[in-house]
Order: sequence, then structure tokens, then C-alpha cells
Amino acid sequence: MPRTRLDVPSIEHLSIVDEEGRVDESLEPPIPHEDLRRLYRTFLLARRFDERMLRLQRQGRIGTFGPIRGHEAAVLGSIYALRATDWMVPYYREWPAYMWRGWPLDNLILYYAGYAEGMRVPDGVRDLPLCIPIASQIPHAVGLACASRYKGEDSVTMVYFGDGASSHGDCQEAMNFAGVFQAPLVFFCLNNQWAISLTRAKQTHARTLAQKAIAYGFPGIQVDGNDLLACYVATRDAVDRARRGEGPTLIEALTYRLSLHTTADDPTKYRDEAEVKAWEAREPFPRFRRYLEAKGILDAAGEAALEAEIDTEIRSAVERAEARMQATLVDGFEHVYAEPTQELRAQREELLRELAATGEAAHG
Amino acid sequence: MPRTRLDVPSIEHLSIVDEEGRVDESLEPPIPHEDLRRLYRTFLLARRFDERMLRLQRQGRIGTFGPIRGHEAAVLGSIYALRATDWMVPYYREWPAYMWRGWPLDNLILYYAGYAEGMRVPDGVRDLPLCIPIASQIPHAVGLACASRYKGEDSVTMVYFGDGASSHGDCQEAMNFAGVFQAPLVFFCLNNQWAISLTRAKQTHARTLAQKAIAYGFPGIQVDGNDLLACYVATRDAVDRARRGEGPTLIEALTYRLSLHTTADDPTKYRDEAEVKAWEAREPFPRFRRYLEAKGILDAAGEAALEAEIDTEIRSAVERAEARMQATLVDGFEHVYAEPTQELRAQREELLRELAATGEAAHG
Amino acid sequence: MTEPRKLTMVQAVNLALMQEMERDDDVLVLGEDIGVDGGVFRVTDGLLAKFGEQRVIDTPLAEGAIVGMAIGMAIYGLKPVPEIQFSGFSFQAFHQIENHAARYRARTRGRYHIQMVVRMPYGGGVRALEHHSESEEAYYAHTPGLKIVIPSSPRSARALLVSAIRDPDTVIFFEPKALYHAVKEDVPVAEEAWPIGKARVAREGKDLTLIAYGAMLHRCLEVAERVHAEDGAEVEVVDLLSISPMDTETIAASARKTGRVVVAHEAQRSFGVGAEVVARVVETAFLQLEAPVRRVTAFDIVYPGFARERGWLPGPDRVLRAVRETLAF
Amino acid sequence: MTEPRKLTMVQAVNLALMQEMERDDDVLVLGEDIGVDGGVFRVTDGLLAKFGEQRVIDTPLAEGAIVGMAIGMAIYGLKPVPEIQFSGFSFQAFHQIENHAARYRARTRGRYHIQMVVRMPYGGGVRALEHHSESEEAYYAHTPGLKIVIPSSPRSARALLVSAIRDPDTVIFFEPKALYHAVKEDVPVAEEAWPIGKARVAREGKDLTLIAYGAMLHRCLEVAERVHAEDGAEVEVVDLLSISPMDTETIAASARKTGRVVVAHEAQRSFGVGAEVVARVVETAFLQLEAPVRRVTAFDIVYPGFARERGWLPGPDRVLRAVRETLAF
Ligand SMILES: Cc1ncc(C[n+]2csc(CCOP(=O)(O)OP(=O)(O)O)c2C)c(N)n1
Ligand SMILES: Cc1ncc(C[n+]2csc(CCOP(=O)(O)OP(=O)(O)O)c2C)c(N)n1
Ligand SMILES: [Mg+2]
Ligand SMILES: [Mg+2]
Repeated sequence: MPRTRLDVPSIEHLSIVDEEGRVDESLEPPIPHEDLRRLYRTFLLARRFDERMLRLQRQGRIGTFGPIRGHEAAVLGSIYALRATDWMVPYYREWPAYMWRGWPLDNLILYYAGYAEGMRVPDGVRDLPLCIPIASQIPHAVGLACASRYKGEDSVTMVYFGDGASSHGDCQEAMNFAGVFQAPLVFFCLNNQWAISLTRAKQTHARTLAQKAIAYGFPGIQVDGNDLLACYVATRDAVDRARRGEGPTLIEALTYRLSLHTTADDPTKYRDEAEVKAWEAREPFPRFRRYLEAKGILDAAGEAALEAEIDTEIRSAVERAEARMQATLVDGFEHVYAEPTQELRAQREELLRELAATGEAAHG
Repeated sequence: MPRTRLDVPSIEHLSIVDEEGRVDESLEPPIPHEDLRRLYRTFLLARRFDERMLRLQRQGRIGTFGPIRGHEAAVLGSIYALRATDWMVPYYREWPAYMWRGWPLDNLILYYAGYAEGMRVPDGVRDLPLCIPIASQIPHAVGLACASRYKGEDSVTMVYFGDGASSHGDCQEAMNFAGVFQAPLVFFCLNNQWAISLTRAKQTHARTLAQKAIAYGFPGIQVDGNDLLACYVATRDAVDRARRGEGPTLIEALTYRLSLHTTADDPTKYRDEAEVKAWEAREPFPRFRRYLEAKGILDAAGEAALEAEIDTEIRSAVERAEARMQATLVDGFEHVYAEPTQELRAQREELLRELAATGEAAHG
Repeated sequence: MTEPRKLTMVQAVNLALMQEMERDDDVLVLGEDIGVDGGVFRVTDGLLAKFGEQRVIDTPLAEGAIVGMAIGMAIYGLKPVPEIQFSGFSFQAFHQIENHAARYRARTRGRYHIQMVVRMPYGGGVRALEHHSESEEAYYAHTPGLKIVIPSSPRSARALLVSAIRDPDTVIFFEPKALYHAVKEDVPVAEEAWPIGKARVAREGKDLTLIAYGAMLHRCLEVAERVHAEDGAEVEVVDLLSISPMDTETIAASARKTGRVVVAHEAQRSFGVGAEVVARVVETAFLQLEAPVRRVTAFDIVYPGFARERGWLPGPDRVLRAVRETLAF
Repeated sequence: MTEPRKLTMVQAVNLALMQEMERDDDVLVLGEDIGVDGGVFRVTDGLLAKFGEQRVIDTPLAEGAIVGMAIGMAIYGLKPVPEIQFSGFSFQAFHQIENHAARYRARTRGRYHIQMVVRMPYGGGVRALEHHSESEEAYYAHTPGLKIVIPSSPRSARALLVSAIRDPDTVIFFEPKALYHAVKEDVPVAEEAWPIGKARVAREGKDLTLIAYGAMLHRCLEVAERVHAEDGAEVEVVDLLSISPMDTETIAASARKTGRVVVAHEAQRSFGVGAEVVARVVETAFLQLEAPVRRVTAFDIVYPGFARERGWLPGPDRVLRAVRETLAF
């Protein structure tokens, strides 16, 4: 057989709740109402927090940050599939996951106000801090997954990254490692169609990102990333497989970056308002709300109360954060090493002498 | 359609001359006898040269090098599909291609004796020098391919790399770039089953390396890498497609590293002699010779003469190389920059003063 | 059109790219968001419209491949100018630069060379997160085969980038992002190219030599004025412009004249450019030295976040103290 | 079993790995060819048989992922010891080291830290091709948050690797490959750990301080003996052992005593470790200095191939000349 066709795995697309809110009941997962309510609350909190962060940034109270509007369903649907003992490795659009996993909101505000202490991951929470160098967190997830297994845990690791990140060597090397080591790991790609100004189509010539899994010999699946339920089901299946020792999965969630890349960005330079409008129509919030309404979980009165509660929560987080904005550079000498070196102790003295000389209590 | 199956391209395996020398005539390419003769001569030259290099190394006349035994058919079959105006980007097992493209043999000897000048690519030859950092040459090929196209040439670039290299970020990023830019480029992977001590199976969980092309949205094909004709046909097709502006192709040539990784390596530590024996039976030389014999191109008398001729050629290359082994460190100050810097001129003076002081003409 | 114009550094760099691309078809730019978006700092604005997609190439997100592809183009004979969006992400391409760009000429004994300028915004002072505020020049400067250039103003940025693009060797071109919009300066419309490898005496003085580059230069000039006004001492300020090759002659001449040297940079202290300056001063002006050479730098700590950046970056006060102590030594 | 044994550096490093892995289940090794093959230099020989595939992990060919995966393991709480097959390929992982290993403790204010030792053979003198003979320590040393250790003998290699593995911070551990088999030394079987950050006075002397590390140490000791025999001068030889943190106190004390300093390393000169040594000597012993501090190093050229390596590496002759000239200054 001189020309033989070799088998190649197939790639599926999954959606459960469509744009009109119609549910495919054969695929609908049985989520307890209490959890649906908590998911909804976190969704709303994330949405309102994002809006407040934009205002804080415009007022100069925090620095540049990347809004997350539009990514909530993908992040919440996927993180809901994780246990507290599982590891979560984010890039920088996963605040809803941090909120879900119990981070104080003030940490995020503090971080984006330029205070490193905002990224002190709360004790006991198995999350990593935000990661700025694109894709560089992905190999860490392989290490966490293999370490957990080595220690006899049945925990799973999930790593998030964007469509842009999928082009990076760090991502591709990590996927290959995960395949070889059959790591208990879920690769969750937030394909929001843009990497700053570059469209998905120019990021790779592959028709889907999900099919990149074929290069590494494990399953890939594409889901509607604006459909919280589909994101949950795909992740749940992947997590189960990982936990059973059946190796990694790549999930590509199709969603859209409805807002700016970051507050330093001007998308009118590179993308069409019409495209944004079209995706606004598909955005995840109304769809999830409609689903809950149909289930009788939400009512108008409850929602107003929830909005008020969330507003207070955010307001007090801003206050707590601003109260914590006490910078002294001297703190920067801590945590460089477990114990400061001889040289660092000397430099710290230098700084203290300088502060004494200028009469400043601390350097901002 | 909540669960949809997405189309994924298929991957083919190609073989034309099988292990017993049987030819699939429907696929047999029409190669002029003169070319077949030249290919055979280069094959034999490469084989004998490799053997001589091993002896030179054992005698301490050159340093560590990586023998190429077993890779000749894949390299010659593929390079035969290139024009002189096409670019060739090797790693370090492609001497047969250098020989085919007109490199003086003494350059290779010189290089492996520690003389950088051995890698002065002959004028007019569109080859790159050997590349030691695995996979790092692959992005260069994307640049060459795009540069040629930018300058309005219809030349194609071919880049070689190993199975080990396919795991490297440099390789994967470059493939992705090539897909996006639809670069006139052929990725030729010499899958010789080993990367030093790591087997193909542990290099990636994917069943084939060819299917990695799916991740980048261009065609991939697997060929019998011990079948010179199959390697030629797959490459010819890929080169034609590239020249027509239809983008890159990944070719995975299945072959085997019959010898040591390098002369510093001891494969008995990690691989079974039985496996080597099995592959020896499939090795490309007898197969290609049988094919030529069946065509009436080779005869015993001619072969004896050819062996003698090649022996002389190698012998005189060794002589020429050894005559060129005149090292002075002062040469090392050239070609760091186009013009030596102030600092380098000063350091060169320093060296010359030192040489004068010690009475040495030159430093070895 | 022939009059000089007041330009920001962003505009000046843009001018250099425009003019060099007009002048030479082999010059092209590539990188993340440099095309449609015009670069996240707008440095490449307008290039895509003018020169098209073949010469202004928006790439996928992969620094190693950006620089690797540019190296391939340079081997062919083009003159690529890749951009790394922030210098903090340049280590993703460091292996391509050290393994190849720096070595290709030597490796092939001159058959190929890498005429490439890797541009990147660097340095602090813009209230940014980690990886967006650091100074990486010393990592590059240790590498034979590379040239490292850091302008300090719109005019020097334009004139040095022109030279860098025409330079047959690989140049790592660090653009002090704090200066992108901070100052405007007259930049001649007509071609201007400054030699790479030459420092500039930015202010003459006889009492102390203050060596700096990039955004630090301005803090140092401020200090020099203040010392002049308040202490009556004359500080000579040397603007390195080229970190490698370093202009030892200019440094040595000034150090021999003043006998007192302070060197200042934003990067952390240890194993930084300042150490090399100290070594060269000691090697060339030992007998004239009247005080230890002082380094004024960031501390050897991880970037502490922009809330603490003001103290981390060596500001004029810190430079001033070092200058006064060195004058008084 | 309790007697010291004469070991090569390969055996000494192997001993340290064996014992630390026996002692602590959280220690594991990973890298290319370190398992079945036992490492291309046989440093990890026998580990796979003893500790199995979960702790002795042969990885695919990708340095970035090797170090990145190790970082993830360290975040979890393990103590990985990744190997880079040759230091020349460590830049492929440099972004992981600079972006993450060096910063994770500071980034998370101590919640996570990267207890990892990146081992790599480095340096010249083994007749190898490019990327197999260079010295990269200065690139790493400039990075806050990292420690850089370079042993100079079997015993120091063993005792420092033990400390590095137990050190809660990331240590880049450069093994001078020229010494892998060159010398044998008594290595105690019982546990021995030397503190990181301490230099060692390898030979006492009052006339000149000669500072070195790694394979250069032996060339310097040779020179010291020769100067003693031929010139009657006493050269103090300081073996740095730890490049960062650098033991300024030991350097300063010696420099203040002798007033004359020469520093020697295999790496190219400019922006190298030698510059930092000069700067610290000037900062701490200026008033005692009687001669400029000399650097004896490789020239600032691309590795010229091993046929020219002997002249490229600073040999005893070059050190000797610098020492004599500095003594005579
Ligand atoms: C290694 C690296 N290169 C470049 C950047 C600059 N940068 C920040 S975000 C971004 C685009 C990321 O796109 P994607 O992965 O799709 O994530 P998204 O922001 O769209 O969620 C770029 C280029 C970076 N942070 N890291
Ligand atoms: C970046 C890099 N890492 C490690 C090495 C050391 N090394 C040399 S060859 C090799 C294996 C290469 O395997 P493969 O790509 O399959 O090529 P082959 O030698 O089998 O032809 C390794 C790990 C290297 N040269 N470059
Ligand atoms: Mg995106
Ligand atoms: Mg191989």
C-alpha cells in the first residue's frame, strides 16, 4: 500500500444553550440550583467589578489593566468543574475564577494599583498569580500536574491562556510535555478572537485551535465559550478524564473580547464596530440569565437586591484596597531571597540612610 | 447541532520502493539515469566519508562529530528536488546535501577539527552552515522563504530537523509562522527514531510527526525515509506546491540512526542491538543499489572504479583539510563585527604583544 | 520641509523608520501589533499604509520566531527591524540573539551577516506592571558580536536608529519608554546619522564625571545644574549612547581630567553596565582617580511594582548625594 | 564507608544527587538524556535504576519546558533539579528563569518560592564545538532572586550542590566541565554542605590577590606557586565559589591587605563577572589600592572553534603576566 491514509483523531464542537437560550436537554448537565445561583452571583460580581475597575483606572486610582468583559461564562463554566484541591493556573482574564475560589477583591485592586502584595495568593488557595509574559505559565501547569500525581494526589490542574498564547513555543512545548507525561491537566484556551490587534485568522492558519491537540496526541474540543453550560460540560469531562489518569485535553472556548485589550489600548485602530456589535448580541450574560429565569431561579426583586449587595461588596473592597496602599520601598527587599544576602542588607542600609537624610518616611 | 464533528485534514504515508526493492510503478518518478548515477555516487561518497570521519575521530585528528549513516536516502531524495537557487537549511546530518550542492569535502573535515572556517559556506551556494542548537535554525528558514518571495524570486526553502527538534518551541513557532505567512517552505523532518537516548515514542504522544502539520493548517505527509524515491516524490510535490504559492508542507521521513549519536555517545546504554539489526535490514543503501541494478545503471566493474575514485577524493580532501589546519587566534578577531571595534583592536594588540613576548607565532 | 521640527521620541523613531524604508527596499519591520495597530506605543504608525503588508509584518505572538525569522531574512540579505513589544519579553528571543545573530558572521567567516536592528522599549517610570519597567541592557552587552545602543532624546534616537539600520551588524536598540513623550526636540528633516560607538559629552565640567544613558541622562543633567548652582562645582556629563561598543576613550579622557567618576543607570546594580564603566575607568585612569567610582542604580531587588517605583529607580536625589560625596571624598 | 573517597567531579556531583534524593523524596531530577543514558557526562548515572521514572525524568527536547515544568513542581513544593545538557543551550530557558524562577517569591510575597537547582556543564577546554565551550555565568548573575554557584573541585561540587538543593531559592549551578574528570579529590562519604555566598581563600598571600572560580582556579594556583618560586612574592588566591551572592567581605579583606588585585575568568571580558569584582574592590578597598585591578579573561570575540581555544582561554601564562605587571606597578 504505497499511499496509505493514516488515522487522525477527530475534533468536536460543543454547544448546549444557544444564542436564543434554547437548551439541548440531552446534554444539559445537572447543576444544583444553589450552584447556579452562586455562579450567577459571581458572574454579576465579575461584570460589575470590571466596570468599576475601568472607572478607577480612568480616575487614575489604579494603573493599566485588561478588562475581562465577555470572558465570564468561559471562565466560570470551566472553573466550576474544579475542586478546591485542584490547581488553577491563569493568565490575566480569570478574575471570575479568583472570585469563585475565594480571593478578596481588594487584592486585585491593589495589584493593579502597582502593589505586588495584591498577588499574594491567599493561603490554602491553589491558584497561581496572574502571569504577564504570554504563555509562560503553561509549562508551570505541567509541573503542578505531575507534582500532584507524584505526591499521590488525585488533583487536576487547569491552565488558561489566550488564542495569542497558542502560537508561543512555551504553550506548544508544554502541550507536548503534557501528552508525553499524560499529565492530569486541562488546557483551557480563551479564544477571544483577538490578541491585541491580531485576529484569530492571522494567529494561525489552522481552522481551529482545538485541532492543535492532534499535534500532541491528546483530545481537543471546541466549545461555545459564551455558553457557560457547554464550557462546564467540556471541562468536567476533561477533568474527569485527567483524574482517571487518562491524560490531558485541550479545550478551545470560542468567545470574544468585548472591551479593550487593556486600558492603554484603542481598538478602533484595528477592528470594526460591527464585529463587536455582532458579538455583543451573542454575549454570555443575557444567555445565562435567560437560562436561570427559565429555571425559575431568578426574579426581579432578588436581582435588585443582589445588585445592591454586590455594589456594597465592591465599594468596601475599594476602601480596603486603598487603605492597604501603604508603600515603602524597604518592603521590596523582602522576598527577593528567603534570607537577604550580605549585599542586599547593605543596600537596604543605604536606602534607610537615604530616607533618614531626606526625612522621608518611605519612598512611593 | 450541539455536538458537531469538525473536519480535520488527513495524513498520508508514502512508499515507492519497498524493503525488497519492489517498485510501485504507478508512483515511480521519471528520474534521468544521469541523475540517478549522480545520486548514487553522492550516496556512496557520503557513506565512505562518514566511515573515514569515524576513523579520523578515533585517531584524534578531528573532534566529536555525529555520524550520518542511514540518513542518506532521505537527505538525497529530498535535496534532489531542490534547484540551486533554492535555499537549504540543515541541522547537522545533511552532509550528503552539502556534497550534492558542491561543498568541498575538506570544509567538513576542517570544521570538525575545530576550525570555524570549515563553515564558510561556498560562494554562490544557498546553504546555511550546520546548526548546533536544536531547532533554532527552523525560524531562519521562514525568514529566507519570505525574503525570497519578497524579492520576487520563485525560490523555495527547505529546512531539515530531527524528531527531537520537533518538540522544540522554535520548531513549532516557526511552523505556525510558515502557515500564517504561507511561506514557500518545506519542513523536512528526519525522524531517525532517536534523539540521543530518547525514543520517538517518548518525544511526543502523537502517533506521527506528520500530523503536527494539522496544528498549523498545512499538509503533512509521512514517507519511508529509507526509500530515496519516496523522499524525492514527497519533496518534489511539496516544493512544487510551495513554488506555486500554495504554502508550506511538513514531511516526516521515517528512518533510523544506524550509528552513534555522536562519537561521544554510547548507545548500548539505551538501545537494543536487535532494534538496530532490524533497521540495518531496512537500510537505504542496498535498496537504492538494487533499484539501480534492476534499471541496468550499475555494474560491478563500474562500482569498483567508483569506490577507488571516491577513496582518492576523500584522501585528497583529508590532505587538503590538514594543510589548512593553520590556526592563529588572531583570526578570531575578524568577523566578530564588520569593522573591529576600538575595544577589539585594543584586545588584538594585547594578544599580539603576548605572542611577541612568548615568542610564539600563534596560539593554537 | 527642510526646517528641523520639534518631535517626540516616538515621532523621531517613526521618522527614522519611514525614511530608511523609503531609502532602501530591503528594510522592513515585523513584530506584534506593529502593523494595523501602529505599535502599542504608535512608533510604527503609518508604516503599513505606506509600505504594505510585505514590509510591515504583523506576526503571531512568538518573540523567538520573530527574531529567528528576521535572522533568516538578514541571511538572505534584507535588513529587518523586528520589534519586541517590551524589553521584558526579549528573553523569549534571547537564544536566537546569542546563538545566532551575534555569531553568524563569525560562524561563516563573513559569508553571511545579520544586519538587523532589534528595537524595544525599555526602562521604568511609566507606572507599569512587572516586565514592563525593567532595564535589560547588561544581558545583551556581554555578548560579542552585538551592538547595544540607547538614545537619550528624540534627535539621538532618530540619528542612531538610522545608523543602526545601516550598520552591517546586529544592533539591539533600547528605546527609553519614559522619554517617548516626555521631551520634544528639534530633529532635522534631512538625513542625520550619528556614529555608533561614540559617547557624547552632554555637559562639560572639570570636577567630576557623571556617566549615564537613556532616561537617566536627564536626571543627571538636572543634578549637574544643581551642583553648579548650589556648590559651584562643574560636573561633566557623559551620555554613553552606545553601551557596546563602549567609548572608552571619551570616558577615560573625562575621568583623567576630573579624577572623580559617578555612573548611573536604571538597571539593578550588580553585574550591570556600571560595573563595566568602573572597570574601564580603573583600567584607563587609575593614577588620576581621587575617589572611588560610585554606582547609582536600582537596588538588586525584583521590580517591586510601580507603587514603589519612585524609590527603586535612582532619582536625582540619589545621584546628587553620590556626586556630592564623591566630590567631598 | 565512613572514610573519604577519591572522587572525580562527575562522581562527586552524582554522590550529592544520590544522597539528597535518598534523604528527601521531594528532590527529583529531569532533563534530556538524564535517565536511561545517565546524562551525556554520566553525572546522573544510576539514578533512574534507584529512584524510578517518577523522580528521574527523561524529557522531550525543550529547555524552556524543562525549566518551566520544574518551576511548576517547585511551586507545588517539590525540589526539582533540572539539567541543561550544555550551558550554551540554557538561553532557550532563560525567559523562564528571569521571568519566573527569579521572581516568584517576590511576586507572591513569599506565598510560593522556587526551590530549584538548574545544573549545567559550562566552560571550555574540552575541544568542543561552539555552544559547548562558553561561560554564561554573568548573564545569570545580573538577575536579582537567583544564586549562581560554581564549584572548583570534586569536594566543593558535592558540598555546594547539597547546599544548593537545600537552598530555598533558585540556584544556577555551573559545573566546570573541564574539571569533570581532570582531578580526583577526597570527598567525605558523610554529609557535607558548604554555605552558599562564601568565598574560600585557596592560598594565603600578602602581596597580591588573585580572584578566580571554576576551572580557572587551578590555573591561578599554578601561577601563585610559580610566582612564589620564581619571584618570591606571595599571591593570595580567592576561590569565589559563589558568583552571586558575591562574598564582598572576603574580597575586600584580601584586597585591603594586598593592595593589588587580579581577577580571572574564562568568559569574555566586557560586562563580565570580572567587572563586578573590580567595582566591588574599588568600592571597598580604594584607599589601599596600589595598582589598577586587572582582568584576565577570554577576548571579546565569538568562540573561535577549538583549534583556537588554547589562546582564547586565558591560560596560566596570561595570568602570570598580569600578576607580574600588577606586582610591578
Ligand atoms: C511573551 C509576551 N509577549 C508579548 C506580550 C505583550 N502582550 C500582552 S497581551 C498580548 C496579546 C495576548 O493575546 P491572547 O493570548 O489572545 O490573550 P488576550 O489578551 O486576547 O486575552 C500581548 C502581545 C506579553 N505580555 N508577553
Ligand atoms: C537546544 C539544544 N538542546 C540540546 C542539545 C543537545 N543535543 C544535541 S543533539 C540532541 C538530540 C537531537 O535529536 P534529533 O532532533 O532527533 O536529531 P538527531 O540527532 O537524532 O538526528 C541533543 C539533545 C542541543 N544541541 N541543542
Ligand atoms: Mg485573545
Ligand atoms: Mg533523531
